[in-house]
Amino acid sequence: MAGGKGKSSSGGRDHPVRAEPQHGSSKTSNQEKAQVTGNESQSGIASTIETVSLVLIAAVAFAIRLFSIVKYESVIHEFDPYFNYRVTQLASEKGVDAFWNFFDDRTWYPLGRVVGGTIYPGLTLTATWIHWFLKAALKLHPVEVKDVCVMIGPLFSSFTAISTYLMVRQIKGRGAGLLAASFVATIPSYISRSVAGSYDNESVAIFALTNTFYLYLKSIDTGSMFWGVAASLSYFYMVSSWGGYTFIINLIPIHALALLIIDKFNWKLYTGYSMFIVNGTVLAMVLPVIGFNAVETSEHFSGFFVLALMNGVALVKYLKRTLTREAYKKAFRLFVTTSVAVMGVVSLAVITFAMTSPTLRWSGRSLSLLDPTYASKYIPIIASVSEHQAPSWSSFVNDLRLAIILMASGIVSCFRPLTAGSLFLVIWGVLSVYFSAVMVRLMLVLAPAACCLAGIAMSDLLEVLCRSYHLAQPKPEDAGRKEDGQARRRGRRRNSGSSQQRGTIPRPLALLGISGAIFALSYHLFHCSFLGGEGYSSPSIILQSRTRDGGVYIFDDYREGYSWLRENTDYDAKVASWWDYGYQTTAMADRTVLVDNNTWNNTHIATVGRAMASPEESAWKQFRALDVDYVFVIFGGLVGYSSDDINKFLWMVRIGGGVYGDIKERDYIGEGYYRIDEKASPVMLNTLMYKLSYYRFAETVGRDGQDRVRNTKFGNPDVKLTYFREAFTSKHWMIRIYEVLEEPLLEQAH
Amino acid sequence: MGMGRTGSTLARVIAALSLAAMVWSGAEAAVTVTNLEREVDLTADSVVVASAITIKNDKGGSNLVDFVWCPLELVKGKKLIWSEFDQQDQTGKDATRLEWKVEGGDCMRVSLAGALSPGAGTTVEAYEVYASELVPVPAQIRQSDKQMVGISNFEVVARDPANLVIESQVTKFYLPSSNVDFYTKVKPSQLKGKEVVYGPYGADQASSLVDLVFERPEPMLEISSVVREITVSSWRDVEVREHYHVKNAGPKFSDGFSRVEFARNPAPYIANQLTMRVPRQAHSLFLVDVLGNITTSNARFGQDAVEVTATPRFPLVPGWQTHFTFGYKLPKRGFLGADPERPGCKRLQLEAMPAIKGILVRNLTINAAVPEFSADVEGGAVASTAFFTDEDPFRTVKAGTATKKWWLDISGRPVRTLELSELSAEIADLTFYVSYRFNDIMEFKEVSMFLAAWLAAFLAATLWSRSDFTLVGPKSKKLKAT
Amino acid sequence: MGIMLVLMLVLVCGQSVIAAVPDPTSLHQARKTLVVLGAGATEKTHSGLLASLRTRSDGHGGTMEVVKSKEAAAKSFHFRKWDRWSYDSLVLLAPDLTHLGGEKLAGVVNDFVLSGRSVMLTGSDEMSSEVRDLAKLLGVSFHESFVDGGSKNTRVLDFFQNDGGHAEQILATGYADDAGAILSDAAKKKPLLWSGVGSSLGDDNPLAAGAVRAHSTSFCPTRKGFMSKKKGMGRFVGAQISLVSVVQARNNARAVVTGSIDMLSDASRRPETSNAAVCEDLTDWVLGYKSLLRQRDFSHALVEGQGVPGQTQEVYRIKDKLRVTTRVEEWSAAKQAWLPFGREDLQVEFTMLDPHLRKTFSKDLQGTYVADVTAPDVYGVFKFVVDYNRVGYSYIHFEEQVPIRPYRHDEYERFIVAAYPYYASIFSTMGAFFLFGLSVLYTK
Amino acid sequence: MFKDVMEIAGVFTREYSKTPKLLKITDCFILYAVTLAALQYAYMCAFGSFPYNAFLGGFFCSVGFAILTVCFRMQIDPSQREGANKTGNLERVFADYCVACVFLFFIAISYVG
Repeated sequence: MAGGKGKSSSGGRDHPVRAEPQHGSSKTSNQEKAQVTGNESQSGIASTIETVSLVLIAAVAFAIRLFSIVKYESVIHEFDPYFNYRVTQLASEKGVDAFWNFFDDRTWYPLGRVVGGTIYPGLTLTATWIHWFLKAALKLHPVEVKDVCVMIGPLFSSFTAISTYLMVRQIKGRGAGLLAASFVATIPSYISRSVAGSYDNESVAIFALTNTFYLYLKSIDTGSMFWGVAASLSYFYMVSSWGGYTFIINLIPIHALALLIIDKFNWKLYTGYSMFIVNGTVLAMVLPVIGFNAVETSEHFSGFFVLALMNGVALVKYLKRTLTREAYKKAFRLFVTTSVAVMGVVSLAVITFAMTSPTLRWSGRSLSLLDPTYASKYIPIIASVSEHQAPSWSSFVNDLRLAIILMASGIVSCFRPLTAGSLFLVIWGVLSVYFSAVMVRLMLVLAPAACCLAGIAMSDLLEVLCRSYHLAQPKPEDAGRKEDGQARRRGRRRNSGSSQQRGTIPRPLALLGISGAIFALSYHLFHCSFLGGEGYSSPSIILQSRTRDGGVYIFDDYREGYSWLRENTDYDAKVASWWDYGYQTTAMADRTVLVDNNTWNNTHIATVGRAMASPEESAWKQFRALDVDYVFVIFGGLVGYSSDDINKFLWMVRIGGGVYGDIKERDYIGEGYYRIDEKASPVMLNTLMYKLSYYRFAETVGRDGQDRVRNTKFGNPDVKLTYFREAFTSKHWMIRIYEVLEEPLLEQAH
Repeated sequence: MGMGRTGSTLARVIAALSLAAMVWSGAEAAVTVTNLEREVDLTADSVVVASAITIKNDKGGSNLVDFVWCPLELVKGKKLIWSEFDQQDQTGKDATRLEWKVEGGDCMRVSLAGALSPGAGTTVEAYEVYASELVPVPAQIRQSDKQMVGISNFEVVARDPANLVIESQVTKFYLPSSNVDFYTKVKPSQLKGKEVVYGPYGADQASSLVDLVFERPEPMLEISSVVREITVSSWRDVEVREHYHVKNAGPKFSDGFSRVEFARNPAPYIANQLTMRVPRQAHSLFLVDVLGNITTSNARFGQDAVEVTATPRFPLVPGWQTHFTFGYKLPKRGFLGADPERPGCKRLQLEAMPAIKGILVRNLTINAAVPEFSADVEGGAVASTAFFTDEDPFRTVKAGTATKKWWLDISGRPVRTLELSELSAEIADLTFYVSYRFNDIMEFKEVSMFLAAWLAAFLAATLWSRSDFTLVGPKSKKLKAT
Repeated sequence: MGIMLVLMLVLVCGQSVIAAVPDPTSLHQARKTLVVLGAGATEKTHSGLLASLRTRSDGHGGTMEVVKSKEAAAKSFHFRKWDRWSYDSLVLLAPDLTHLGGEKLAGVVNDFVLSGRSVMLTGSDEMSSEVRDLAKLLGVSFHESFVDGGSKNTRVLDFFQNDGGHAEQILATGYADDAGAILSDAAKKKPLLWSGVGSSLGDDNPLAAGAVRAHSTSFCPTRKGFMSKKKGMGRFVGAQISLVSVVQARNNARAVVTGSIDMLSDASRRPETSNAAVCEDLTDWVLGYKSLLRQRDFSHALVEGQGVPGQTQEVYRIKDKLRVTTRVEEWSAAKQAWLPFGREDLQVEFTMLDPHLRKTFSKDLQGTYVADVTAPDVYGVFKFVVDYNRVGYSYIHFEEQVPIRPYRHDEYERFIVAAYPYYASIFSTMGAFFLFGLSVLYTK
Repeated sequence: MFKDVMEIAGVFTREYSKTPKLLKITDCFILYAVTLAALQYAYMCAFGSFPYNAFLGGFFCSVGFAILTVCFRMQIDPSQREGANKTGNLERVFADYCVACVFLFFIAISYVG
């Protein structure tokens, strides 16, 4: 197995190295493309170069995400993917039908979870089918589900590159397309979600996103119903793979609305849009996880609203054509009054309907998008997730790099000329900037937009440069240009012409500019591959630290603890921990958990939070009531692993306190702020969480030793446990498992 | 116990047989054991009893060619998993491996190397291995305690009901440590150092069972099951994967496992390392479990073998267990060759025991898969005695066939399986063979498959490129028709 | 029965220390009884009790040893080695005993009980502090007098319900009504002649119960000036005083604790008292000759619902009808066999977090308990819980986890009449489509 | 007011009579689908929305068909082809239309169950 792994990974190692120069070459070919699109419609040679460079870009997109395998091993990375992995295994063993009816009785004990109805099936089914294909068709029997899951990310990011290319080509011609594709292939913020082993919904969703946009734009460009159907199908895939589909279903109506407003309505737009909305909605409703939400929650209303509006406009236009002028005037007045009335009624109905639910029928997450302070006010669970926080500016620069810089100019160049497609890009860019500013997770939606805009900007730049370079030659450059009706072409011709008149920069400067652009691109690439290698490809379950002599030291405690649970506890044992580790425990340790990362039941999570925040005896009672056999905590105090349970503890208190009155946040605050040292509040020092974390800790670091995360002494050095027994503690104390003791056989008299 | 020794003695055994046959006479000669010295080794996982039996062909005029030995009568209620007999020749320099066969449930008829003339005597060394009988005493300890184990009901005054008179006998117990908590006293018996000696006892001594309880520093590891998957590929190397289930059968900790305690004084009976030895040609070794690579392992490539020392994910505390898979590849040459017995057949011969040495194996399963489409496959254990064959008296030996799908297999490749139980480290090493007939043309299966795949892809591509205007084609025709 | 055969074998070749008797999974395997005689108890004074003990243990195929407290205390006396015990049940008629087999009494007997073995502990007004501690460990605290000086032990007094005017010779009639699990009705007919140190049980102790409690006129002198009105002295008065306490640990090990060794003596075995009967019952109970239950063959199967009726499934669907059956048997020492349990008050609960339904079993002719339940309309991981907890009987607590799943996606009802218009509309639309298609194709 | 309506109607009918036959047929079908949708909505309001998925299926099926047909109509309407008509001939359009419709019916039925 690992023999195979070794091979593939070593392949992975030299691949990027080998790929980069080629990538550079693909860059140069990109410039040729830029000017080719400028100068003549495609010739055979150009198209071959184009395909080759596209393939290379896809290869790079694949290769640049393999660092994690090279440096660590082919293993699933974060928390959530472990659930996807587990479900995929089930689907590939028991079949898709079993998957739809999967009632998971090993999580959310004792409630259980109906997985089939609450999961976005796109990712897992994709992986299942790929695996099945590899086995059945290609006869690669030893390939395991895990390997497929690990490779999904890179595979789909190369697809994303291709679909991005297609989309941007649709809008702004080939050069822009290739550049955009190369940007998207290497943009760090996307790499971070799609490295090999990050088997997460986003990794396929982004492909679905770009693909949907491509097909939609194509359909409103050609006005063909066929493409409309295709677009809605790809939207269906998006819906089935990520909750972020709401972005699409809102972005597209907004775009359509904008087009209506600037009076760019035509039958193509009508066809494409209505096809998309109708088919898309019906398809979305087919999914159990969406179901009636597709017509009931406010996220989806905008689509119908715009659809109605568009029909109105169509009708008006039709009347205008058929009726005589004065009749039309009257009719128009009439129509407007009635339609205004109707609209008023309808919107009133909708609003009342929306009012029926406290959140105006917005789901919590999207509400927290519209009102950034919402989550922290009302839903501590959502707020507690790190990726729902607002990002720092540095992360913008870090994750988007060149793209964010070029984005602005990209928007500008989208306005000359303003086609449906370019308008779409602009809206997408602006909206996603806002969203990503609210929620770091949505940086992912911004990334492709930024790439497309950056690609356009870069291609325009290069185009200008190359043209001015070519102008020096006597040969008139717009020889081969033929008439073609497409608005895009016309627009391009106009602006190229204008740029030609607008006097061109002297040749040396042009050369300088070109070389500068090349340098910028290659630097960008270098930076991205560096980030991809260093920053984003370290799994969260295997931690690494550099030793003084430059070697790597591996902390494998998570797997140590999980495998201990798996081997040495009863198969039906119930394991309690904070919800972050739920998926991993069910997948890696194969034990029943109380709560997991699918935070659908606030109360149950609060129960665990409360138990963790209670004194030992009452915690014992609570856990006994829930049939808990083992409790484990993550403790970083020995090796300075900062994302441990003590640091998450305040969230447990908040969430627990949100449901149970007996937990009050202020009791856990010592002298003004949250602390665990001598000044910590007695309640804090008495909680189960504290005791389990620091039990016998003093014996290793000494009574006045330091907690290496908090960098303080710890409040209560000698912790005694009477109702819990230390069952296992991993090598670096990162995972500490305790046994919940039985009731005593005899009750003593006192 | 060397393999060489086994081989060298085969000829002698045959000679002995023929001789025995020659001098065979109907009348059974009476035998007396003038002296019996038994040395019981309790240091290992399994109980090894090495006894020097000095027999004398006393009364009776006929020669003595064989005698009946009943180890299971002498050692009550223990499970015999291996036994062999050697006879010192007069010079006492080198020994002859004696032939024996099972007689009655638990006795063996041992035929001597040479016939004993009346009155003459000789010494036969019996070497018996019994499945582990050590039990932790007490069953639960604290982590700071020592690990005490005991053996119970051992007969120190051997009386063979069958046909032997034992005139004098001594039984020595070798213990792993000098810390002996308890031993049943049967005069004369004494404890000196790591040794408990019972006897010498005369013929009139009453039979008596003894218990011993003593400290055992080493972990009581056992491989409760190991499945060895050997895959012979027609192109690549021989691939071996061993799926282990190892557990520590020692006394459980009543107070749980404390990392502090373990760091302070790691008790020697907590197994924190496993060593594996594979042939020196082995390459691309790996060690994984369900959760992925077990990172903490390193290999030393020695002259005669590759030695891998692996640290399990967690220290194997008494009562804990772990599953993992160890795999490596071997080049074909040296292991796979032409079958000497069956012309035109290839024969793979490998060591049957798994890579982890020195630990009792409760169940061993070997699945040897040979390339797809290879015909009349045979396989089994290469055994010099009754052991490991179908008539193995002391263990179940199951041989079977199966099929397995591997890289680029269409129908699956034939597999020979062999299941053995109770294999101790003290057993002379044992080899496994599989032999099959393979048509070399089949070597090009993979290539042709690749070609086929390529063709298919090509066709698909062309079809796709055509399929664009098949969309309208028929309809437009229909329109034309109308 | 198999267990018992094994046991017999072990007893035959029993001189091995290591292969000693395993901890009894149930008291009916308890075979080897040790009786320790000490201060105030000799073969003479307690011959009646000893005789009855011996006849019973012989009759039930056990063995019984009687030793003096002195030799029992000695280190040479082999009571336990490592975790191997040489006896299964222990009758301590030695209030002065401080050590057993060289170990401190309280500690060793506590372990003895924790290993699932039973003990009968008798105190008296000259009992040792070890006996007190042991009683405490078992959950029974003997009264202590706070009389300045003098011994801590002080006898329970009753000036009304006593024998011949001796206030210390109590005639107690406060038998607990435990449905005969411990005390037979015959024993309850007559008063119990009792004199010794009273004891009290913690209110929050679910394991201990008073088999015989003192009369309301009884009290324990705690200070000069007998009765104290001080709060908290209540447990020294009247029915709060437990004369004979029975304790059953959660592993069903049993213990009888009484402060009166005279109660067991021949002297108090008079026709007008029920001491003989009470002692018989108590020893029967503590030695596991009576009220010993075991539960087995728990099974659940589908009656009607998704799947094959009568079949046991891993997972059931909501609103399935299920049948739960189990057997509960009582050990008959006389027949040396497990016989069906007689009582009808056994219940099964279907629990997720808290019981969703509770059903009383009904018995069929073979003595099998049967209950039909309907799975609730809630999915989740449920548990069947059988919990039987009556004074004197061994506890029965059994749980089995049974997930209840929701409907599968194809199990919802389809083709609802109310929806026919919609279906009709769809098909008519399709028809319209075809018509339209034709018309398009043929209008040229 | 009412007069205006009448007048508009008159003008409309006059103008409309010019439109080719095919378009008229198309309009009939559009009307049919729309009324069907309206009827279903009324039914839902009247008899409660118990088999909600069935309602949605039927409703969207009709609406979708209507809108598809409108699209189709727009594409084949000669008066609406501003400039050169790119998207092929009637056959191509009709093929697209068929694909879309079949697709729509398929998902609608699968959704209804």
